[in-house]
Amino acid sequence: MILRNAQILFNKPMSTELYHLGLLCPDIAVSIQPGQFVMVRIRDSFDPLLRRPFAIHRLYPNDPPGSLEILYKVVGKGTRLLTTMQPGNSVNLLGPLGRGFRFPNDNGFVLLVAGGIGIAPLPYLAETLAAHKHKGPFVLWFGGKTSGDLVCVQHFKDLGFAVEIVTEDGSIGRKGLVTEHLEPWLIQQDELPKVIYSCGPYPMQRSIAEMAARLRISSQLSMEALMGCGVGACLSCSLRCRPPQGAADPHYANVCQNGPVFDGEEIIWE
Amino acid sequence: MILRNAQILFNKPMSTELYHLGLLCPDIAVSIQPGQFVMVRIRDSFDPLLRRPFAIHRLYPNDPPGSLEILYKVVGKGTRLLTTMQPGNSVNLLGPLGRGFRFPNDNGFVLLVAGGIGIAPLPYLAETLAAHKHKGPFVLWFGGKTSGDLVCVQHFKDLGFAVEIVTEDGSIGRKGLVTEHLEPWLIQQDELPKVIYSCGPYPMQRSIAEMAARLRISSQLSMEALMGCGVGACLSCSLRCRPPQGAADPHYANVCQNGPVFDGEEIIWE
Amino acid sequence: MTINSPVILAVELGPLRLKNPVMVASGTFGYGQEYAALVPLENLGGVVVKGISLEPRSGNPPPRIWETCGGMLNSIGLQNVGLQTFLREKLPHLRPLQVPVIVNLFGNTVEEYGELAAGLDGHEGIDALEINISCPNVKAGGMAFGSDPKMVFQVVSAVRSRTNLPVITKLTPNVTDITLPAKAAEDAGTDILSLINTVAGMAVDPQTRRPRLGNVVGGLSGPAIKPIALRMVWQVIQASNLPVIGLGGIVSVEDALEFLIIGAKAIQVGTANFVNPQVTLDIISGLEDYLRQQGLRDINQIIGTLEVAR
Amino acid sequence: MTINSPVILAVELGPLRLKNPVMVASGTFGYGQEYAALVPLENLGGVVVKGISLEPRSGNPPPRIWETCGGMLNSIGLQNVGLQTFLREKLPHLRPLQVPVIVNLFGNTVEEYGELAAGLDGHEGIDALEINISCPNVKAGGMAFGSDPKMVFQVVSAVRSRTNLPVITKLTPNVTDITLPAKAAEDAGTDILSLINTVAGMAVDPQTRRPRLGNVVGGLSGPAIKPIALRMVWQVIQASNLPVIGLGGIVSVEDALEFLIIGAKAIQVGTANFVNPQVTLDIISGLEDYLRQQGLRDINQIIGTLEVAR
Ligand SMILES: Cc1cc2nc3c(=O)[nH]c(=O)nc-3n(C[C@H](O)[C@H](O)[C@H](O)COP(=O)(O)OP(=O)(O)OC[C@H]3O[C@@H](n4cnc5c(N)ncnc54)[C@H](O)[C@@H]3O)c2cc1C
Ligand SMILES: Cc1cc2nc3c(=O)[nH]c(=O)nc-3n(C[C@H](O)[C@H](O)[C@H](O)COP(=O)(O)OP(=O)(O)OC[C@H]3O[C@@H](n4cnc5c(N)ncnc54)[C@H](O)[C@@H]3O)c2cc1C
Ligand SMILES: Cc1cc2nc3c(=O)[nH]c(=O)nc-3n(C[C@H](O)[C@H](O)[C@H](O)COP(=O)(O)O)c2cc1C
Ligand SMILES: Cc1cc2nc3c(=O)[nH]c(=O)nc-3n(C[C@H](O)[C@H](O)[C@H](O)COP(=O)(O)O)c2cc1C
Ligand code: FES
Ligand code: FES
Repeated sequence: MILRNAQILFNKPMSTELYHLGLLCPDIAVSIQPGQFVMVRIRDSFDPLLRRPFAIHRLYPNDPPGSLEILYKVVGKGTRLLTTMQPGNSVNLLGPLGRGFRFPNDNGFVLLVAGGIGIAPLPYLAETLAAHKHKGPFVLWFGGKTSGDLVCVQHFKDLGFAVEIVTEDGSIGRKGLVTEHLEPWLIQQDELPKVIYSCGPYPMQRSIAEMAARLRISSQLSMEALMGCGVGACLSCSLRCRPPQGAADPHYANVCQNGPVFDGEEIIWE
Repeated sequence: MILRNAQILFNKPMSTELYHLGLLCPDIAVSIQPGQFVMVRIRDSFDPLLRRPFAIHRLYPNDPPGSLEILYKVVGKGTRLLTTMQPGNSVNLLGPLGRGFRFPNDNGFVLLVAGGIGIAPLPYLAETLAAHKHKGPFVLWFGGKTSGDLVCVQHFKDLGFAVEIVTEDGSIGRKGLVTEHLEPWLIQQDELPKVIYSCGPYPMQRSIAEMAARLRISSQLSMEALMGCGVGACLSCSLRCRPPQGAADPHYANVCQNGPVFDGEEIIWE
Repeated sequence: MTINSPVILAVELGPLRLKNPVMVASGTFGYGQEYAALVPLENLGGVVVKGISLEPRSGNPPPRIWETCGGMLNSIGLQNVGLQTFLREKLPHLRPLQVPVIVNLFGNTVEEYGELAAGLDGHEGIDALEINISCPNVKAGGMAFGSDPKMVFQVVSAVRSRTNLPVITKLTPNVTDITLPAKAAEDAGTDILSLINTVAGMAVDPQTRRPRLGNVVGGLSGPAIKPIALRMVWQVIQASNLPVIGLGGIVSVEDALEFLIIGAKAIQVGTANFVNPQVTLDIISGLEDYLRQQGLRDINQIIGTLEVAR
Repeated sequence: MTINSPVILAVELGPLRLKNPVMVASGTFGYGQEYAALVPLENLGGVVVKGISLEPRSGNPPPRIWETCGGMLNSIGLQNVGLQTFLREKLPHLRPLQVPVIVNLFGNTVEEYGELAAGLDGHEGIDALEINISCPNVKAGGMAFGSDPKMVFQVVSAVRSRTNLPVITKLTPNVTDITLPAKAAEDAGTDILSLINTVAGMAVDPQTRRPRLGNVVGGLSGPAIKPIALRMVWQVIQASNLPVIGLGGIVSVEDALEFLIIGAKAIQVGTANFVNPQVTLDIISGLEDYLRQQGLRDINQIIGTLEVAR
């Protein structure tokens, strides 16, 4: 765990709501794993007070060396403020934090699922999986409210992924929710993946976990919670989970420390 | 009184501590008088919470039309933050506020006195006095801790002012305090000014007022106080003053409303 | 519901009717004239003027304010022009305006409160009285009035018996259980409760090792105290049947909505006027926008609609 | 005094000696391990661990925190591993370190407080106990213990009679007069007072019209509350002879100095750890710089040196 100022390399709007933020932070870039996150202090002031958690979207080892990229969505005070930051300004990073995605040794079907801004951690995951030389197929299911939500699709295609698109308004791809279309499609495939990697809103994650249970495959779900510290010190970021082996009662896990990536079976859904 | 966003035109360091801030705000530029001030909200956040009062340093009617300049000294949270603002950003201004310098009809000796950042409101005052076609002489006494404090001197010279310099460390000009050197010098002059215009720290202002009383001339002193509202609504910015005509007890005047420029005789010094 | 459908913002607080629930708080808007160039007073739900006492008061020695993180401390010391000057010089400017004028008042003794109420009663242009039992920055007695339910009862009774105007009692947050003074004021016949006044606080200059305020202790206001205010308003609303005016740290329409949703019938804006003099106008139009966005037509449809899962 | 002259930061609080006055506050630094990669614990004046109860507690339903202006609300609900797991799994990591370890504790009844004190007594590696009588976010009893001086007396007596360790009593700010529980704790034999715990607060989501916290009400901490904390610490210092630990909203060396100047012998840093995990190290070196700049050599030369003009 490292605390560092990181210079802003770029801060580019992809749409009115989505921005790519490039940061120079070699110490964190060199050690962070897919699915892990950083806590960002946007500026040296106490309004906003708390750091904001963001996943690593991509690493750019050479451009310049030690740079990393965050994809963020403007939702409130902190992210709105972030849009005003310019190259040359810096933010303060705490990371790498949390437990990222785990990779089984299996070399087969790789399935990623993203809902909206849930796409954020997946490019780095996809690159890492592609580098693992899995046999494939490589598939990303990507759902959004509307076509503008669907960023980075070309990057996945370049990595050899087939990209299946779903939008709630049907403006592009299938119409509806990812979770409605994914299961019927999956059942028709020649083989099932061993794991589904998924990041998206809570109801989607629950549906994915339930589907995975029905199909007897495992799921690795990147979860969100309001966070105070990001390191396990404050017990703010609770997620109700099944008792760890041996223990009797269900307990609250810390999303920041025991996650953010959980096995769907660990979670007690509300 | 107007409330406006003003675009930053420039924000130039003159020294490590002093900055020239150029702002585009035609509505305020057109109506503000020498010695009046604006309350600046540096950014859209609540830390810092309150607006900061600044005098108008100069007006630039044509460059572009409606632009004005503030000279600020970095002393704390708000001014430190101000140094990070860039052309293209904007700040919010409330103004014109307060009662500025008054001009007697007399066309003689014009004497200005500045201590440190107290120079801030004087260029605009000097330009206005010069435009009044006073006979002169035109003299500025300017004191600082050290030579680096003495900015804008050339501008006064260009306006036809003789500039008498005093520094506490003697690094330039006379050594010591303005108030030590001014009185002996004044007494040697052919005539005395009718008014002394002065802006500087409290002890200097008190000495000036006392000297003016001894010499039976009047003084117009721009005073400072911690301010909440800047408009007379909160009663924060009190300065103990002699009772207004008719009233018996001394009272607290509002620096923001009854000042910031006071006649030295009004003030009850501590 | 289209973007222009008319929405109703009018609220009733017992005997007091307001065209909208957004007022300015005592001590932060002078006697109503200071911000008039920026805020047409008639657009406001109500104007609460700076606290008035029987005699003029010169207030505390400066420095009188200090900025803190998200807030400010003040120890104005209740400087005011006194009853007679208020009636003679300040009220005439307010009288012609179509806006409810609420006079905030305080005394040094129970009797003074009663006399003030009598002195203000019957003057055209005054729509309600707000009793300040809570100012924490006057050394003698100031703390005690508001924090002792028995004193609250006496003060409110004294005012109640000397006026026919609607009486608002403004509570101090510097108490263990805010429902006790609320109940006492209710028992003494107040029509409306308002809360919170400032929270007692302090600051020190590490360089001089002196207090930042001439009076050492002052009152904390501004967004920093909003969560405290909201909690106390909620406690009072659950414990009392009276209409409640919520205030403390409101700087935005979202803040105002929080107070209305928990059940405040109106709100007051204090410190935020200094930060953005037009904040009240922004809040009023923001309330209209919110209603439209929620598909509602009357602000009363959201007052007291907090959903507590249980 | 040159830039490198050695300065003395050590302080004594009755039976407790600290190498410097800067500790981390309970509940904001876990059990000491979570930030160890960034903060060498041995550099700190002391570590106060997360509050411990007799049995493990799973805490409140999420959401458990909400950010406010300059502060945060929390309703963790005193989640903790319980006494036995603490002794078995957490204490062994702390024991070898050259840093005073202070165990924060709370019970549901007076008896539980006593039992906990007995259960913690005699374990190597524990240097003091801090009694949390003040947590405002546990529904039953939590509010009452700290705000009723009689209950404070009972709780502190129960702990005092079952341990030989130095006893710190941590006061709640949610009271009318902070000196009353302070006196009660002193009468019951506490060695040290610490204050403040969080201020009860609330927040609402205007879109869902639901409370922001699962528990509705939570505790406000962070820089927003510093002026309140400073005022209460000052009141207690004037009313009590015991050493006082000041906390509440400290985020910088200037903040720490304010508490020391008014007479706190040590300070704790809570919420600021989340904002800047190395803030305690910055404060410690900032205290050294301040002493050098002031031409002093011992931190005790500034403790309690507030100059109040009068
Ligand atoms: C492990 C993790 C990784 C994340 N990665 C990304 C990412 O790569 N890109 C991205 O756009 N977003 C990501 N998020 C969500 C992101 O943290 C929030 O959108 C952001 O904190 C909102 O801040 P705000 O000030 O704009 O919103 P506000 O609503 O003003 O924030 C108020 C408070 O709520 C918290 N908050 C609000 N929304 C969320 C949320 N969804 N999750 C957690 N806290 C929240 C804020 O941190 C803050 O404390 C991630 C969240 C977690 C927990
Ligand atoms: C009428 C008037 C005109 C002024 N004109 C100028 C000017 O042209 N150029 C310039 O550099 N300064 C000027 N000042 C002083 C300037 O307002 C302060 O230096 C500035 O507010 C400091 O803010 P800060 O956040 O950097 O300091 P901090 O010390 O962090 O501020 C803390 C609080 O104290 C207030 N404060 C601190 N110093 C002063 C001060 N000297 N006067 C009033 N309030 C203060 C701040 O406004 C804030 O509320 C003027 C002051 C007044 C009253
Ligand atoms: C400068 C100042 C002066 C005040 N004067 C009074 C007063 O005279 N009477 C009163 O009842 N409250 C007074 N208050 C308290 C406010 O009316 C209000 O209760 C408090 O500031 C909390 O609201 P806010 O956070 O919106 O400011 C004053 C507050 C401030 C900041
Ligand atoms: C997330 C969180 C958890 C806390 N848990 C405890 C606790 O278990 N016991 C306790 O006495 N205080 C607890 N506190 C209160 C802090 O120790 C401290 O008194 C308070 O936060 C004020 O200090 P601060 O503003 O520096 O955070 C907790 C505070 C926070 C923010
Ligand atoms: S955010 Fe503090 S424990 Fe997870
Ligand atoms: S600053 Fe408010 S009255 Fe002067």
